[in-house]
Amino acid sequence: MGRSDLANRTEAVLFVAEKPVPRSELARVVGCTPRQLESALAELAAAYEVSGLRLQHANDEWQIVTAPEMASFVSTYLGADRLRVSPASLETLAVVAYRQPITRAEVEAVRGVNCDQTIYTLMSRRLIEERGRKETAGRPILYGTTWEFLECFGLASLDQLPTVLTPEGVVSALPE
Amino acid sequence: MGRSDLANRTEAVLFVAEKPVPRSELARVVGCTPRQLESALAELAAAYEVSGLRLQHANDEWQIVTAPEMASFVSTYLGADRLRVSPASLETLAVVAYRQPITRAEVEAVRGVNCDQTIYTLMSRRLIEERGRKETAGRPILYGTTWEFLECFGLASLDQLPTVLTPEGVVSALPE
Amino acid sequence: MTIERDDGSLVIGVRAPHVTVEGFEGPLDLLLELVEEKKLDILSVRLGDLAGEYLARVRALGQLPAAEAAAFLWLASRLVLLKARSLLPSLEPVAEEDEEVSEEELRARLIEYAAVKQRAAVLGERLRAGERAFHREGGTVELPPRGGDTDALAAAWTRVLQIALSNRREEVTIPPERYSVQQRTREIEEIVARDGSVTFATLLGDDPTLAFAIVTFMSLLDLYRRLVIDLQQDELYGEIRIQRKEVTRSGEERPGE
Repeated sequence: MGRSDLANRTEAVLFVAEKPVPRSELARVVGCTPRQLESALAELAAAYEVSGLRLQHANDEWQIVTAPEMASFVSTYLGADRLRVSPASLETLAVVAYRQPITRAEVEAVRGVNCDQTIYTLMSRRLIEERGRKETAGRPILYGTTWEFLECFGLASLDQLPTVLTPEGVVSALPE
Repeated sequence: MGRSDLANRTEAVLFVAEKPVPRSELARVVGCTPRQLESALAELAAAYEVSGLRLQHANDEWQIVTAPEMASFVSTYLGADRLRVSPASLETLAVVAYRQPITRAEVEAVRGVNCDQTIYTLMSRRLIEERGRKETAGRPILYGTTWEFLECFGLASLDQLPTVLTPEGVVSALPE
Repeated sequence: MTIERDDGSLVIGVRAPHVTVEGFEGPLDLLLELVEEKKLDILSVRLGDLAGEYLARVRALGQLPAAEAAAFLWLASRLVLLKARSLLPSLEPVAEEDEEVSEEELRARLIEYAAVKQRAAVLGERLRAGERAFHREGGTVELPPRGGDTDALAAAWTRVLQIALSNRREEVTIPPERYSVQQRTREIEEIVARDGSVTFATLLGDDPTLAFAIVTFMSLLDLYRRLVIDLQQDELYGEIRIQRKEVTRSGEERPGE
């Protein structure tokens, strides 16, 4: 009763995705035709029937979610801590908080890694938001922290962000 | 061949967790004894064998990750860059991984060269981390590998470190 | 010659700083290569017999940074000693018992290092294969509840800065610093002329590089030789004070003038 390799590829990609993935993108990423993908998705959905997860879709965008029956345990866990942010998201949040307004490319230049996902996470938790466009080539989106960010961290204003002692030369030498 | 409800609860909680979850917390959240949890985790791990996911653990903290064989598809989706480590850093990493926790001086004794730079590099990549102090003169810092190390090398746990054939009698006779 | 640096970039014709000397990761690496090159059994070869070849290779390494040279030569001297002892069994060096010179000790270190190299190779192979795992960043919480930790935020920022800094460090290939003894001598001469005296520690500064320390030291020797300064140390390991030499009225202490 082994699963097909395609179903497993699809599962792995959907697992790390933080947002619903359009079927066309999914097919491109796992390297198959839309029709093949359809059967892989059906296979996954069937396998999940007996698991703690479910395959969910809307507008042909797909996502793995927890099974509704597990909701009470999930909320026990999520409620146990207060704010839950992964270390990676926290780093992106820190960059945005201390250097706002800032574009995604600038955040990536500072962190040295791709920040697509963490920015999405922070947006979806309303910790950061769009702040217009930067007037440079491509007019990239500028991000800044939200009202909820202040509330969540118990700050009356951005001035209250803890100051971080750093060798000034280093900070100012960072790529703008 | 349905799965146990406990395994499914555990799966749902681990799915939403953004960081490794200690076993004790997991047991509390899904409402079972540590022993029951152990068999639920074993059940999950076995079920994942044929899937695109894996159960990873270190220091009795658990997390669901993608199967290493699916790395290329996940990387394509995430736009993740391949991690590169220089040969020198790899040697230091090998010493730390197989002999942890270990001090810098001990690493240097094994490699026979100064390891300042490589330890710094590995720390900044979060492949190794501080693990307290050794209770000897000067209380030197002890280093060990991180959760990221397991992920980067696709190891479900430290038990899976590749074994290398060596004249063990001689190696184990070394002064610690 | 191409080297893959830690930041993933390829550096052509340049060696990573502090790490590799002429292709060897250190004295043990060179010794191990000799053993493997000659297809010798690591368990039974007499390490002392490799002394000659080891030295020849060290000589051929050409420019060695002082710190690395010391390490290579230290091992070479051990090998020569082992060799000498095997030729002259009566040769009993003084107080060698608790030093790290026994053949067994060296062999054990070499074997462990060989294991480390293999392990590093296996790990590197895994890395190249790229079969890594990914965790899930995402979450299901919509509204952030209160209680975020501002210190954690500050700590994350500090961490980012450090990483950014380290990345930059690796990007920049720092040209080897050059201090000329002449220039340093002039600097010290000016300091002494102005202040009368200065301590050796002050001249070295907080975190001197080896090259800077050596150049400073040589400059002092030169100034002392030329009777420009006096050196004074009150106790063993104590502070070394550098003083301007009192110019004698007659000038008779200045030969050649």
